[in-house]
Amino acid sequence: MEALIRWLVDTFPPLSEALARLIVYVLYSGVLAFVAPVLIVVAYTYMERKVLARIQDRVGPNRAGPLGVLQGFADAVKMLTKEDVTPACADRVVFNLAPVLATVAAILVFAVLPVAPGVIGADLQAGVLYVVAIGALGEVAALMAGWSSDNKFALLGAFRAVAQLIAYEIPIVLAILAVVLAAGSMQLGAIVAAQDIPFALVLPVAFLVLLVASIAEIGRSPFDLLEAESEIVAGYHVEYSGMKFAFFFIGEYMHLFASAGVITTLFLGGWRGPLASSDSLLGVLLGFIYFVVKTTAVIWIMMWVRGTLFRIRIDHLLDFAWKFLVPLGLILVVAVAVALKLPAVNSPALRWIALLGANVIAALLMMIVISLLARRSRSAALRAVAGAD
Amino acid sequence: MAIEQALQIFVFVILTLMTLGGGLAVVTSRNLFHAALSLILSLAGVVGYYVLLDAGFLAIVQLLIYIGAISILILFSIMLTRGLMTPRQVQRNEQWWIAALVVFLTFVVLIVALWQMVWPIADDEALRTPNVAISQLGEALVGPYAIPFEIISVLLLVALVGAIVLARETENNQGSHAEAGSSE
Amino acid sequence: MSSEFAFVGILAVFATLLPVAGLAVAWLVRPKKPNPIKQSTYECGIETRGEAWVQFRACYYVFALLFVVFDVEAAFLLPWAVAYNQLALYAVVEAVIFVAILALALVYAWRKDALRWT
Amino acid sequence: MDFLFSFTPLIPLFPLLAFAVIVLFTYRYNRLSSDIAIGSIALSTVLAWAVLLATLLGGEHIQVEGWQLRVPWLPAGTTVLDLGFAVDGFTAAMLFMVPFVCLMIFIYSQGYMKLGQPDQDPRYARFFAYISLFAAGMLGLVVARDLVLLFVSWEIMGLCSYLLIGFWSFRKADDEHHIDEAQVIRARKAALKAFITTRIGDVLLFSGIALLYSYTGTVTLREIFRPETLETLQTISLLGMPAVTVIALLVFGGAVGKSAQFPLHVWLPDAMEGPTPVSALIHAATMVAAGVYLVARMLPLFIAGFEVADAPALHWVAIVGAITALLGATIGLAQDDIKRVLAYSTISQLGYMMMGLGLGSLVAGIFHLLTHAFFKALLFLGAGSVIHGVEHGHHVAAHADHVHTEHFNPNDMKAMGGLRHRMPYTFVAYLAGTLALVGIVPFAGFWSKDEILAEAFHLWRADGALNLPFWVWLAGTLGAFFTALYMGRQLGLVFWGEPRHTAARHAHESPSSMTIPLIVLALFALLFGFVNAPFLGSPLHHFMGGVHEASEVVHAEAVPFNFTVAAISTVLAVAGLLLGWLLYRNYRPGQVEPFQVVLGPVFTLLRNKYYIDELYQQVIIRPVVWLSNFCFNIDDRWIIDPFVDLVGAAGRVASDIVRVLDSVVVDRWFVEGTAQLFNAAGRGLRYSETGRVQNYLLVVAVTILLLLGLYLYF
Amino acid sequence: MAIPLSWWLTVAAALFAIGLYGVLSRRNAIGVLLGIELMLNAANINLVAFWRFITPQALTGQVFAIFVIGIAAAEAAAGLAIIISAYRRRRTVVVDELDTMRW
Repeated sequence: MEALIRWLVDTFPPLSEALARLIVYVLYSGVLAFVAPVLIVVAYTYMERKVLARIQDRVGPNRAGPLGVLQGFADAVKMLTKEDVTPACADRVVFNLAPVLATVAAILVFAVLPVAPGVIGADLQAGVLYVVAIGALGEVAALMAGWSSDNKFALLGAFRAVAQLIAYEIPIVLAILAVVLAAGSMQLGAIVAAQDIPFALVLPVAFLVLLVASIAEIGRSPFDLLEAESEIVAGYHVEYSGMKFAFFFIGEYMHLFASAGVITTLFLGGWRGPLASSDSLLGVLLGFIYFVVKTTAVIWIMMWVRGTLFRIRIDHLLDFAWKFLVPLGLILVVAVAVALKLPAVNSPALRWIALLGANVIAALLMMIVISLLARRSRSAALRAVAGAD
Repeated sequence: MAIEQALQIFVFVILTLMTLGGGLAVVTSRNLFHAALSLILSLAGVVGYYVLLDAGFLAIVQLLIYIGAISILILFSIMLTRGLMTPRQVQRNEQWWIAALVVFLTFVVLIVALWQMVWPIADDEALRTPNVAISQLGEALVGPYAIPFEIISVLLLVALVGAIVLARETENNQGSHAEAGSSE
Repeated sequence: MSSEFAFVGILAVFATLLPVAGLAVAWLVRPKKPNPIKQSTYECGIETRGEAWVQFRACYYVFALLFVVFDVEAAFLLPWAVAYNQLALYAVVEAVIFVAILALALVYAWRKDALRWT
Repeated sequence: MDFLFSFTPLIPLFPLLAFAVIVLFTYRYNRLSSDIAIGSIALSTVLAWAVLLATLLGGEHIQVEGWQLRVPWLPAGTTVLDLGFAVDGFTAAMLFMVPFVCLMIFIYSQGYMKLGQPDQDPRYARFFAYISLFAAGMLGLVVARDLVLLFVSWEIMGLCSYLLIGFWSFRKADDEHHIDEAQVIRARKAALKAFITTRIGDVLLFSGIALLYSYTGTVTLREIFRPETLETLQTISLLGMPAVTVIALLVFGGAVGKSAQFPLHVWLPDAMEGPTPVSALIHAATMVAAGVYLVARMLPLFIAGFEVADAPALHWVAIVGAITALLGATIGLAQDDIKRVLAYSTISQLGYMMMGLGLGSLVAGIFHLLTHAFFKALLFLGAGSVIHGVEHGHHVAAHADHVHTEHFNPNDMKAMGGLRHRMPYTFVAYLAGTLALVGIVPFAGFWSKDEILAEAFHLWRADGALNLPFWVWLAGTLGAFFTALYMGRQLGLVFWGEPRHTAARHAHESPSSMTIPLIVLALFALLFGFVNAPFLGSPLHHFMGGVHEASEVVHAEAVPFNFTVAAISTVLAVAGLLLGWLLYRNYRPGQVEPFQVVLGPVFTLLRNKYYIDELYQQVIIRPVVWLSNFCFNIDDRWIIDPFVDLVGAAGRVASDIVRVLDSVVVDRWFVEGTAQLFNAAGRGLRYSETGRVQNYLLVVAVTILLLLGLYLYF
Repeated sequence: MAIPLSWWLTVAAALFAIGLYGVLSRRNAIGVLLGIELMLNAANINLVAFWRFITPQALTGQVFAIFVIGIAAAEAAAGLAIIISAYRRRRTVVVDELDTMRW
């Protein structure tokens, strides 16, 4: 980004540095706000359908355009032309505002993602925290939607959705905390730079926690209770139709890509690859390609998970978050902190081993605790049964 | 630099509109849900303020905690304590005009005090480089401010326990309430 | 400092433009034939009865509470995490105590069965 | 040499230790305590003689300067009083006599108190404790370097004399020892009398010391006798006389009290109530001698006075000495009690010593004191064994005829007689003592008495006028005659003639522990005279005389042997002795006393001791008693009681007033009034509690507003 | 830096006044709570403004602000819990009706 600005200033002398910066920012945000969503939605809906189909041993969309690639655009046109019905006593303002907020929240995450070497919207000092904070806006949007549609089920759905989102935001924060501990900074750019060894290998447990929590945060697959067809009527956006529903849909997919992007940045080393470097245009392009490939891989994993796992009940879902992921996160953070401070740790290699060890220990500890609890609850259940008859 | 300042002033004006407008909405709006949402709007404005005041981390923390957690809590409690769409009630109690008067006077007095006071503005050089690195902040939190750091955790624990006791205690009432609700 | 956020601001502006434009286009394009039936709240076909009543669950509020508590904890722990390398051993102890106390909160909620989803 | 001197502080210490040990630990084991007492005094004697040896060897320097040790012990204000011990020729001489005599008496009293026999004195150990303390006091006095230690030991001796005189006063009547109730009362009265009269003397002595200290600022004798301090004393005038004379008189007053000189002699005869060894020890050898020793020690003071004043203290000493000598001798003639005769004899002999000192001759006085100590102790112990034997005889008689005769006084000479056959050792020793006392040529008494008379004669001869020395000489020779007279009477009554009483008939010799000391003392009484015999060059004179060389006031060199004086005194002595002996040789019970025939009314006068006791009774004791009654009345009846009652009444009245005030004013107005006030206020304020939170908040906001406004305004 | 300190203080004062009015005049308990939140934010703005203009180098301003936010969170949690339990008990959240503490 800086290189681009400098290039601009050199080529167009009348431009002052600030003005050049402004132009570059406008261009990049334009791309992010307009081009990226469309591309992402189209591409990844197609991909999703194809992957699911493959998993369910069927072909998937192949009618619209060669190999069905244009399926996304077909959906888009359909959405545009559908009639948009607003319930009579709905709270019109809030009702309309909800989808906007949902989309904005999803897009804003990209501001911080280091898409390519040197190319990053705003490398905030507290980038990671920004990502989490923006995620919180999604809940507000859900509540607004649920409340304004004056529909009992919508409200109930909104409550459940928010409960789930809240429950899984904490593990995300704790996983990110572990990463920040290891990386020593919150700037995403710095984290990418710190990942000589991708953190996935250094902090495997944190990686898994983040992956699972992100899936739940997006509201997909095993945790897709929100808009599951067979559940309570597609969650809080039951009263939405037409383009508003489309934007919820776009929001969801943007959120999917954003989360995947975050995961790749934090754990897979973002744009780092064999030749990626910010000095040459080629290097930048290579970096970008690496970033997209990795993100797609993560998304593929999510789709794969969606295809295979069954849906989890709401109370199991919440218990899983509060009684397993959050304690695990806490233990993880403590373990990483202690591991880093061990006297012997001085060379990077040793740090890696220490952190790996910490993660393993944390996992084992959690396994033991869970098994104990499980056995106790099982015996309690048996006693109850024995008692009953 | 002129553009820079003009831009800042412009942004300041917008943010002020957001904050004060939101505030007024919070105070006057009939529908409580709208009040809560305008509160969120006002808090977002405050986030912008912090950005303008070069307190980046603070802005994000405000965003995260206030908008992310507290407003959710408020929205939850609003929805939990009132039936959906209760009929419009006049939101102002009978003593509102006294309050208005007193508030206005307080505001006037505060403004006069502000304008009279000569604030020891730091010298220009310091003003220019305000940014405080987050690691410094971290060291401060654990170093000199270790005790408040621990106390805040205790405070949160206490608040949580208290809230749970109050909320949970309603568990058995809830049971009765549910019947009451359904029996109506 | 604020320059970074400038981009966020600009992106926010453009981000809002996207749905607004989309909706505007949709508003223009889509057919508008409102009729009372369509506009009634969708109740899987069953007529709605009484206000939208929600069964008050204590656990909703408790979850929100826990979320607030852990959110604040994260906000406090992050600067500590950032400055972690420069800090001496005492920092670890303090943070561990901090996390322990808040874990206590979770344990309390857990023991008190407040987390149970009735 | 110096090593030997370092023993001096130990000399008084041993008896003191013995006293402490006996009193604290061994008072139940009689034999052990007596052995301790005797052991300690024996040790002191050995040490004393070693010191004596050291002074002898030390030669001239030691005899004059003397050795001294300073031990700072009593911080008194700015000056630190230091306890000091000093030994010079004079002290050495005393150190020779005092411990030795004490030793003899201790051994004697072991027998006297009937150790081990059935009727052993129940308070045996206590007796030895007291006499050990007394010995410590006496020795302390002798070696004292400063007036403080001197006065302390002086007081100890006073205390011991009181305790010992009154030794038989605590006896319970039922005790098998046949001391009757009358005896107990007499003993108690005598002890009290002795203590008070000596106490009068002590007061004078103490005021003298106090004056001395106030003027000279020191208490050490050596500093006091430095010429320049004496000059200052002479110059200061006090009560119209030069200070030195006043002080000297006061000190002499103390000596009079202690050595029973003329005005204060009444206590000594009564002191005979005590056990005989006590009489011997205290009222013959040491204590009474202490007064003389004091005057001798303070002689430079008297001499300084002699130069200045016209009626110097020294003259008074001589005059009082003379009067006492004559008084003692004459009363001695008419006494029946064997110990009282000896008591009056002691008084007269002390008079002689005072006369010797009064003439300024230290050596004469002290020499007589030393010799007198020996033969008077011997006489007393002899009397003691006589009484002991008579008592024993009385017991034997009483048991034999199982009849308890009416009360029998063992001391009464009239009841004795013909004891020379029954108690031969005692008789021989008693005879030696008498010869020495009377002053027959080869014996001690002659040399020392003659020394004094020669001194007087020489002084009288020097200036020819009928001045004081002449009267002194005259009194001395008359005294000598009377002494011989009453000693002859006593011999005749006690030893010659037929036993006039059954007890005397059964009397028999005392046990060896009593007779041995008699024999030893007898030897000393006889041979000690040669210590200062002129023909040997009066070695004592050289030995002690040096002490006063420094003052060169009075001719110090020995007076040449005056043949005429010696002749006159010897003739008178022999005549008196024979006359007494012949008159009383075969005195039959109930026969009229020969002296009475000769003297007639004078004899009754003498028998009643010139009625001096009665005089004192009327003149002093009666008014004092009256005065105390009078003061008591004033105190109790007319001043204090009424005053107390007055205060009580006032208190009662005041409390009534307060009660009235309290009930009316306080209860009615203040208490109820305030209660009502608060009640009303409470009701008034109640309405402000609306219960609505926002009202309170409004009030809060208003107050904040007001505060801010105020802040801005100022 | 374009905006001088006094502007910030004015805005904060205005927000404070609005919050105060909300607290004093809202009938609904949660409305009162919203007012309190506003007042807290106004205070926070002042805090940060003072930090920025008077002691930019020192950390106290920001640390204070963070603590204030933390405490506000705890306060909101507790306050809302009270309101909810009051609602369970009294079936109302209107402040005027919750006046059992009167004489």
